[in-house]
Amino acid sequence: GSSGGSSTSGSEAESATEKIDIGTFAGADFAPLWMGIESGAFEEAGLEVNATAAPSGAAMAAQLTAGQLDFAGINLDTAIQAISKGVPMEIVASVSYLTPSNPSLGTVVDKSSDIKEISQLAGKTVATAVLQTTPDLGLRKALGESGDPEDVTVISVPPPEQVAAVEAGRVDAAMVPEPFLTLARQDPKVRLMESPIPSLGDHVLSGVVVSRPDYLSDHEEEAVKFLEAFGKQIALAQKNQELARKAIPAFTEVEPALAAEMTLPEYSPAIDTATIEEQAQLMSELGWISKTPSTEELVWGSAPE
Amino acid sequence: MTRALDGVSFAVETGEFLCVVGPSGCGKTTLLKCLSGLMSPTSGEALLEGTRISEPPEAMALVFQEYTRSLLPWLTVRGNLKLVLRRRGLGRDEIDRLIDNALASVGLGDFAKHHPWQLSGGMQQRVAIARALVYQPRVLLMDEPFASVDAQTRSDLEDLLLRVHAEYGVTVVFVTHDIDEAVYLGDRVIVLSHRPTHVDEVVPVDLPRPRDQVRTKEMSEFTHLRAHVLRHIRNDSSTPMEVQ
Amino acid sequence: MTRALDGVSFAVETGEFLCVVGPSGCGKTTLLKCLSGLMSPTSGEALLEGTRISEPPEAMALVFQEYTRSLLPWLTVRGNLKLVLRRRGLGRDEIDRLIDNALASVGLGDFAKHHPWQLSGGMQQRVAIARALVYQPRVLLMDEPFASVDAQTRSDLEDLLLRVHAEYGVTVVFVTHDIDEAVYLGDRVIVLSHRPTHVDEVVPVDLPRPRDQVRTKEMSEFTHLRAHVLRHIRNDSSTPMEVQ
Amino acid sequence: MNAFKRLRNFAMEIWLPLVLFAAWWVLSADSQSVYFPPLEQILTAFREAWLFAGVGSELVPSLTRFVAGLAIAIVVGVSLGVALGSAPPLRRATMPMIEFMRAIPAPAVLPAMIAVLGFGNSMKIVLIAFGCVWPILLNTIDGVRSVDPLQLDFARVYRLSRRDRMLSLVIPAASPRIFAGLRIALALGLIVMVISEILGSSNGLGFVIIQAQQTFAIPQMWAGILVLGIVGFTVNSAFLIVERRALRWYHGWRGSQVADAPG
Amino acid sequence: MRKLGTRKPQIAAAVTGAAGTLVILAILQLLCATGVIPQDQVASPTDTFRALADLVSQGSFWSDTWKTVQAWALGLGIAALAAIPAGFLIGSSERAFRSTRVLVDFLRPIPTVALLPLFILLFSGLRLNAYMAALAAFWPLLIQAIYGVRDVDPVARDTGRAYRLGRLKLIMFIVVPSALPYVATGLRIAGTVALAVVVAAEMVVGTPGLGKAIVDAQQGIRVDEMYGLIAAAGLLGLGLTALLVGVERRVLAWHPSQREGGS
Ligand SMILES: Nc1ncnc2c1ncn2[C@@H]1O[C@H](COP(=O)(O)OP(=O)(O)OP(=O)(O)O)[C@@H](O)[C@H]1O
Ligand SMILES: Nc1ncnc2c1ncn2[C@@H]1O[C@H](COP(=O)(O)OP(=O)(O)OP(=O)(O)O)[C@@H](O)[C@H]1O
Ligand SMILES: [Mg+2]
Ligand SMILES: [Mg+2]
Repeated sequence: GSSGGSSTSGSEAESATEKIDIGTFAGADFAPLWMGIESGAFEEAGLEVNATAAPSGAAMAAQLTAGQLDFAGINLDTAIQAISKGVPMEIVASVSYLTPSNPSLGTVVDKSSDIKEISQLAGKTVATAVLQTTPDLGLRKALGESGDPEDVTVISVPPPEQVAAVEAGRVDAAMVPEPFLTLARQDPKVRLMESPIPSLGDHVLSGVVVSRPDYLSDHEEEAVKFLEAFGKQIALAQKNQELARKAIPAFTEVEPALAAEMTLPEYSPAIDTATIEEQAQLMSELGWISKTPSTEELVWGSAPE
Repeated sequence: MTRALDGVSFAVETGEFLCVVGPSGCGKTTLLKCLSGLMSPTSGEALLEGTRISEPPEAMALVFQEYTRSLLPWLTVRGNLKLVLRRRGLGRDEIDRLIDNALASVGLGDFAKHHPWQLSGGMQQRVAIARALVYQPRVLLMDEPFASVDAQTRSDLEDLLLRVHAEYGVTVVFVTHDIDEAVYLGDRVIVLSHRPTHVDEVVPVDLPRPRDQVRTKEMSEFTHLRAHVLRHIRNDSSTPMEVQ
Repeated sequence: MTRALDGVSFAVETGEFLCVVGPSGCGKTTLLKCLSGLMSPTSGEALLEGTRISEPPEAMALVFQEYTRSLLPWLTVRGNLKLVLRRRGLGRDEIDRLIDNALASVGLGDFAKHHPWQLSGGMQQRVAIARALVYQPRVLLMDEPFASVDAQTRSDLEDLLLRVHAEYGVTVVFVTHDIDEAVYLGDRVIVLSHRPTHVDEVVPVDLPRPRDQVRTKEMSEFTHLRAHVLRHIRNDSSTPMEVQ
Repeated sequence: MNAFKRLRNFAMEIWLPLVLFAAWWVLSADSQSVYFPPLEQILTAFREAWLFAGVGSELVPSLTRFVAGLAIAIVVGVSLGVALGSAPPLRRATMPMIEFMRAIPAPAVLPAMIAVLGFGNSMKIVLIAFGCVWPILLNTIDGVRSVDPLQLDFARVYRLSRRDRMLSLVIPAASPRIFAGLRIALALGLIVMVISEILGSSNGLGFVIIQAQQTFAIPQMWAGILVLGIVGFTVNSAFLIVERRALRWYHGWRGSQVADAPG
Repeated sequence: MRKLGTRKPQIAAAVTGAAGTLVILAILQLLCATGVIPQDQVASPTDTFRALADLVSQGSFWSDTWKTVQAWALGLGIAALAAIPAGFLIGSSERAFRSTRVLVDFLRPIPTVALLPLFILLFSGLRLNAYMAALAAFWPLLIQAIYGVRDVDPVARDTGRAYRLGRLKLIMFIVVPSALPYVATGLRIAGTVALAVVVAAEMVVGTPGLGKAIVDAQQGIRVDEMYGLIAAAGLLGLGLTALLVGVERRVLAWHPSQREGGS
C-alpha cells in the first residue's frame, strides 16, 4: 500500500504528484481508467495512477481493507454484498450502466432451443459467471414477476466456457458478458434471446468505484482530485467510444479486432442512487444479504453533513 | 564380465555329499548358481545326471547364502513353505502335514504363523532350510546354510542334514567356510583356490557313517584331515590378506 | 522389560583374554552393552577396574555385532577411523600414521578412500576392527567380530588379535559362536546357558602361548577342551531345538 | 491395568490441539475484523451449513469425484507400472515422456481439460486422475524394479508359476513403494479436487469456499476450510489404516531388520 | 569396474528414451492430423512446439517464468528454514513428537489451495504466491525431517556414544547425516507441490506468472499458445526437479539410494 504517507511526505516545492493505487477488473467497464492512464490525463492533473488487475471483487475489497489499494473498481453487486457484511467501504463513483441500447450482457441458448423469453427459463439450468451477481438478480426478478424466483438452477461457469456449455447441452441458457457475447453472436450454433437485465430497469448500474472510509477522510483532497479527473475520462468515453475501444486491448486479453466490435456499456460518472437502492432491496428479499444497507452506508458523501 | 570360475571341473555322483570350501570371493556361490541353472556358464556346461542345465530343473532346491533376503517377508513361515508346493497339486491336508513335518524337523514347529522377520537370524536360516526340505528335491544345493546359527543348533542341523541325506539318498552340494563342518559332513571336500579359481585339491573323507558330533570329531583321523585341509589353505595363499 | 541377564556374575582380570559362548538370544550382546556402559543393568552393576560404569569409559572400545550399521556410510574408511581419534588432540601426520597402520594390520591398506558400502561384508567387519584398534583401548569388547569372514582371513585376524593382546596387554572380552575359536583365543571360556541366563561353566584354557593355528589345534589338549565345551553345551539343553 | 497409561498417552497427544483451539476461541472472541471472525461465529456457520445440509449437496459430489479420480489413477498407475517395470526397454523408451508429464503442475492442465471435456464431473475426475497417477506410476515402476533379484532367483529355482510370481512376489514386494506413491497422490488429489472446484464448478467444497469468499460470507468460508481439514484428516486416517494393515509385514520387517550389507 | 560400466548403458538409455519420445509424439501428431483428436481444442505436438518456439523469443514469457520461479524458490526457502529446524526439534524429543502428532495430522492434509481464498484476502502479488508455496512445501519437509531424526540407526548412535564423540559431534556426524536423505526426499516432494500451488495461485488470483499466462491464453482462445505454455510449465517442473536432484546427488553421494543411479 502506498497510501500511507505518499502525499504528505513529498515536502519538496515542486508540484507534488499524488500516488493513487487502484485495482479493477480486466473488463470493458473500466476502460475510462486506462484511457486516462494512456493519454496522460491523470499525470496532467498531478496524479500518478497505478492500476492493477485483480482476480475478484472480494480480493480487491480485502486489499482495500488492508490498505494495499486506495480505490477499487468492482461491480455494484459485490459492493452491496461487502458493505452489508460489514466490510469498511463506500461507493465513491459510478462508471458504467447497462441500458437497452447498450446490451453488453445477453442470454444465449442453443439454436434448436425453443426458449425465447426469460419466463421460459423457470425450472431450467442457467449458467452465469459468478453467482449472486447482477445478471442472476435480473433473472430472478423476471421470474419472480410471473412465478417463483427460486425456480431455476443457476450454476457458475467461467465466461469463456459458457457458449460451449450451451452447445453441449450442459445448460439450457447462459448469461454471457462481453466480449464473449460478440463471439456468441457470430456462432451459428447458438442464438441470442431476451436479456435478464431490463427487468431491473432501463439504467442498471454495473461498474462502480469504491474506497475505504479512513482513506477518504485522511486523503479527501487527493480522492476528490482523482475522482474529478476520472469522471472526466468517464464522460469522454461515453462521448467518444473509439477511445475506449483503443484502450481495452492494452489492459485486457481482448484482441483489437474484437474490441472494435464488442458492445460497450454506457459510461456515466453520476451515481444513480435509485438503482443502487433497488438492487440492495432485491438482494435482501432474495436472502442474499441479511440486512439492507441504507444509501448513506453505501454511497460516500450521501450522508447529510 | 569377469571370469568367476576357471578350470573348475568335477563330478558329483548321485547320492553323494560333496562339500566345497575356498576363500571368500573365489566363486563358490557362482558355482552353485551355475549348477542350479540360474546362471549359464560362459564356457563349459553344468550337467545334472547327464542332461545339460539351462533352466532350473524340477528336482533341485537351493538354500541361498543370503537367507534373510530369500525369504519373503510378506508371507508367514507357513506361507513361505506353501509357495514352493503350489505346483504339486496336493490336497490342503497333505500340504499342511508336509509343512508341519519340515518345520518340526528344524525345530520351528511353533513358529508357523510368525513372519520371517519375527525370528532371529539363525531361525530364519532354518526356515530357508525347511523350505528346501519340504520341496523334496533329489539334489540339494546349500550355500553356507549354517553361518548364523549358534554352535549347538548348528550341530543339530548338521545331524538333521546327515539323516535326510541317508534316508532319502539326496545328492547334496554344501558350501561352507568351516573346515570342521566340511570334513564332518562330506564324502569328499573340494578345496577351491584363490582366483584365478581352480580346484586345489579333492580330499576324500573316509570317516565311518553314521557320524557323531563328539565321537567322530575326537577321532585322530578327523583331526588329521582337518589339519591337512587347513594347512593346505594356508599355504595356498601367497598374499595372506589380499582376499577379494 | 524382559530380564535379558540374570545371575550372570564374573570378573575379568586386567590383561585377560576372556571368551564368551552361549546360545543365540541368551544375552551376550546385552552383556557387552552393560560392560560398555551403553545400557545400565536393572540390577547389579558392571565394574571396570574398580569403578562403576554408567557412561562409556574412555579406555574402552567396542566392535559391534551389526558392523554394517555401526560404520557411518557418509564417511570413507579413513573418515570412520579418524572420527574416533578426534578427541585425542593428535597432529595430522600422527593420525594418518595410526590409521594407515591399523588398516594395514587388517589387510585393508589400499581401501582407505573407499566408502564402507563399497566393500564386501567381511571387509567391512575388518574396518570395524581397525577402528577399535586405532582407538588404542585398554579394554576391547568384541561381539562376534569374525562371523562374516572366510576361514583363512579369520585365522589371520585371530592371530592379529592375539598379537595385539600380547604386545599391549589389552584386556579382551570376545563373544563368539565358534567354540574352536573361543578355545584357541581365550585364557578362559565362559559358557552361558539358555534363558534364564546364568554362567554355566567357566573353562580355564591352559594352552601355551604364543598359539599357532595348526600346531595348537592339533594338540590333544585342544581337542579335549573343545570336545568338553561342546559336550557341555549339548547336555545343557534339555529341549534340543528350542533355541530362543 | 493399562487404562491409566492409555489415558495418559491420549492426553499427551491431545493437549496441544485443545490448547490451540481454546486460544483461538479466546483470542478471536471479540474480533472486529471482518476477515477473522470469532471462532464462535465460524462454528455456528459450520453447524448451519454442514450439519448436515451441505453434506449431500457439496461434500458427496466432491468426495465422489475424488474417489473416482483416485481409483482411475490407482488402476492405471499400478497396471502400467507393473508392465513398464518388468519390461526395461519399454520403460526406457517411455520414461522421458512420463517424467515430463509428471512435471507438469496439474492445475496448469485445467484450462486444456476444460476446453476438451467442459466443466462437468468428467473433467474434474480426469484432472484428479491426472494429478494422482504420476507418483503412483513412478513408484510402482521403482518398486517393481527394486524387487530383490535374489527373490526372483528363488522364484526360478523353485519354479513358481507366472501368476504366483506376480501375485505372491512382485506386487507384494513393490507394495511399500506403491503405498508411498499413493500417499503423495492423496495430497495432490485433494489439491486438484479443490482447484478444479474453485475454477469452474457449481458444487463441491472448493466451490463453497470460493463462493463464500466472493459473497463476503467469511465465517462460512472459514467453516468450509474447517470441513476440508476434517475431510483431509479422515482421508489420511483411512489411508493410514489401510496402509498399516496391508503393510504390517513391511513395518515389522523394517523394524526388525539387522541391516544386511547395503546396496 | 562400476564406473567403466555405467557410461555405455547411460548413452544407450538416452538413445532409447529419445526414440521412444519421438514415437509417442509422432503418434500424437498422427492422431491430431487424422482428426481423432479434435483440432480446434487441442494443439498437435508440432503446433505446440511452434508456439513454444514463439514464446521463447518473447520477453514476457521469460519474465512470467522468472516470476513463477521466484515465488517457488522463495516459498521453498521459507518452508525449508521453518520446517527443517522444527522437524529436527520435534523429532528429537519423544514428548514433542507425541504432542504435535494429532495437530500435524489434522493440518497437513488441508490442501493449501483451499486457503487461497483466505490468502487472497491477506496478501497480494509475489508475496501471496510465495506464502502459498511455503505453506504447501512446509508439510512434506516437516514430516520428512521428523522421521529422518527419529530413524537414526540406534547402532550408529551407540557407536558414537561408545567412542565418546560428545553431544555436538554426535549431532554433526551422526544425526544430521542420517536425516539428510529424508530431508532431500522431502525437498523433492515439496518442490513439486509448491510449483503446483504457485501455478494454481497465479491462475486463480491473476498475479503475473506462467499460470496467469495459461489462463490468458485460454481466455483469448489461443489454443496453440496455451499448449505451448503448458509444455513450458512441464519443462520448468523438470528443470526445477533436476536442480533439486542435482543438489541431492552432491550432498548424498554416500547414500545407498544414489548408488544405483545410472542403471
Ligand atoms: N553380479 C556380479 N557382478 C560382477 N561380479 C560379481 C557379481 N557377483 C559376484 N561377482 C564376483 O564374482 C566373484 C565370485 O563371487 P562369489 O559370490 O561366487 O564368491 P563366493 O566364493 O561365494 O564368496 P563368499 O564366500 O564371500 O560367499 C567375486 O569376486 C565377486 O566379486
Ligand atoms: N531392544 C530390545 N528389546 C527387547 N528385547 C530385546 C532387545 N534387544 C534384545 N532383546 C532380547 O534380549 C535377549 C538377549 O539378546 P542379545 O542380543 O543380547 O542376544 P545374543 O546372545 O547376543 O544373541 P545372538 O547370538 O543372536 O547375537 C534376546 O532374547 C532378545 O530377544
Ligand atoms: Mg558366496
Ligand atoms: Mg548378539
